[in-house]
Amino acid sequence: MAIKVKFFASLREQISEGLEQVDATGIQTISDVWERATQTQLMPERVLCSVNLEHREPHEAVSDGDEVAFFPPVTGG
Amino acid sequence: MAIKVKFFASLREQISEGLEQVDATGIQTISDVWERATQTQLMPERVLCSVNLEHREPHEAVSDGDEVAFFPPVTGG
Amino acid sequence: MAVQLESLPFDPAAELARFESSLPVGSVGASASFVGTMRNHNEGDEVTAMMLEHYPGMTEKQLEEVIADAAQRWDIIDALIVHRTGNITPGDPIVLTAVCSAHRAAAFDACRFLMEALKSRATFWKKETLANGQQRWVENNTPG
Amino acid sequence: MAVQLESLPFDPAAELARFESSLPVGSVGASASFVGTMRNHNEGDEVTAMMLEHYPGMTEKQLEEVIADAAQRWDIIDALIVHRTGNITPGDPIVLTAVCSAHRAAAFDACRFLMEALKSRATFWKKETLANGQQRWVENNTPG
Repeated sequence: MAIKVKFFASLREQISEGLEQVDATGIQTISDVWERATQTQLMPERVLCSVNLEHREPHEAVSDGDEVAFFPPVTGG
Repeated sequence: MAIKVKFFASLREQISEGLEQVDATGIQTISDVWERATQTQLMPERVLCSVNLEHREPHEAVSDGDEVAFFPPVTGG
Repeated sequence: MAVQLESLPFDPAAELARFESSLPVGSVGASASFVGTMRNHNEGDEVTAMMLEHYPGMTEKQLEEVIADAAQRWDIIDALIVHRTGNITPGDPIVLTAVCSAHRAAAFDACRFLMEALKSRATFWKKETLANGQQRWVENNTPG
Repeated sequence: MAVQLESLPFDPAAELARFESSLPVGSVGASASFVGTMRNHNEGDEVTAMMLEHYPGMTEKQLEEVIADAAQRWDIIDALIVHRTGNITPGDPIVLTAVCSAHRAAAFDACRFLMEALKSRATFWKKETLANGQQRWVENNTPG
């Protein structure tokens, strides 16, 4: 009953205390995952997120076993 | 007192009797060069021409010592 | 259609030569390619090094989707994306995109599309080291 | 800024590698290149060979003008045009255009400009040999 959590780039450094996984109990959306993993911080607007390697919006649902990731705007290429 | 004349590609093959140089006497324009070099053929509309390696129009002037060239539309690249 | 992530420096000319040699002779009339290289300046500052982070698994998938999108929009014969990850120094190639097609418009258009799409969609993040030793995350991608 | 006419087959990857290695490290952020290759079909017919005629002296001058025009319109660091002449067989590279710049838009735009400009302006003429042995002059260039 867990959701895997990943942070990338500047977010990974800022949220140094972030959990690598959270208990899925009571979790409905990506925002819920953010709040539990970062322990109360409200998810900033500029943060992008994905569920199971697909881009998603913060209000979208997550399920037990999902991999949820949070990251800043991309700067590759 | 001569003008050098060159033909390229399909024109070179069609105008097999074309002169490599013409007497400049009485020659005023590129069209005049064409008529003298090809011996009476009227210059077809699709033929392009140059004077001293610069694109020119058939009515433009030529002078003694010029190099005049006639060729079909280009197809490189 | 191939995607390669490289954690060590790569040679774009060699990758291109390999890509082209794998294609059927006589059907390809046009090959367009682009190489993005690390500059020693960004936003007015001297940059001495860069770290390129990515999201293993997601990044490859996104690059494959970018190529699939290009193949849907244009009549192309083959396409390649090579992208660096890890520690990079000025002059190092960061990214190579290449497209082969029968005619040139498709190759030009699709090659440019690959670059614009991967810059906006693929999960890569750059952290620069400046000449004074300071490090900073690049916040915005350069416009196309 | 360089123009090369080649009467024998050339290796685009090697030419590109040489071009890029001559550039100052750190200032180039973008390199766009294009290779036009001889196909084995044209206008519905199988083509087995091609002869590329040019106007020695004028052609080189035109290609240099094309590069000068690109350098005027875009902020580019260097540019290269390599073009074959003489007898060509399917699969052989016909033309290579390459542009380096600090940012990618200039490289993409200028590289494509070089190709379109040389196709419409430079004095080259193609004569094809078809599979049945017939020869014909190519009458119209392919649209961009």
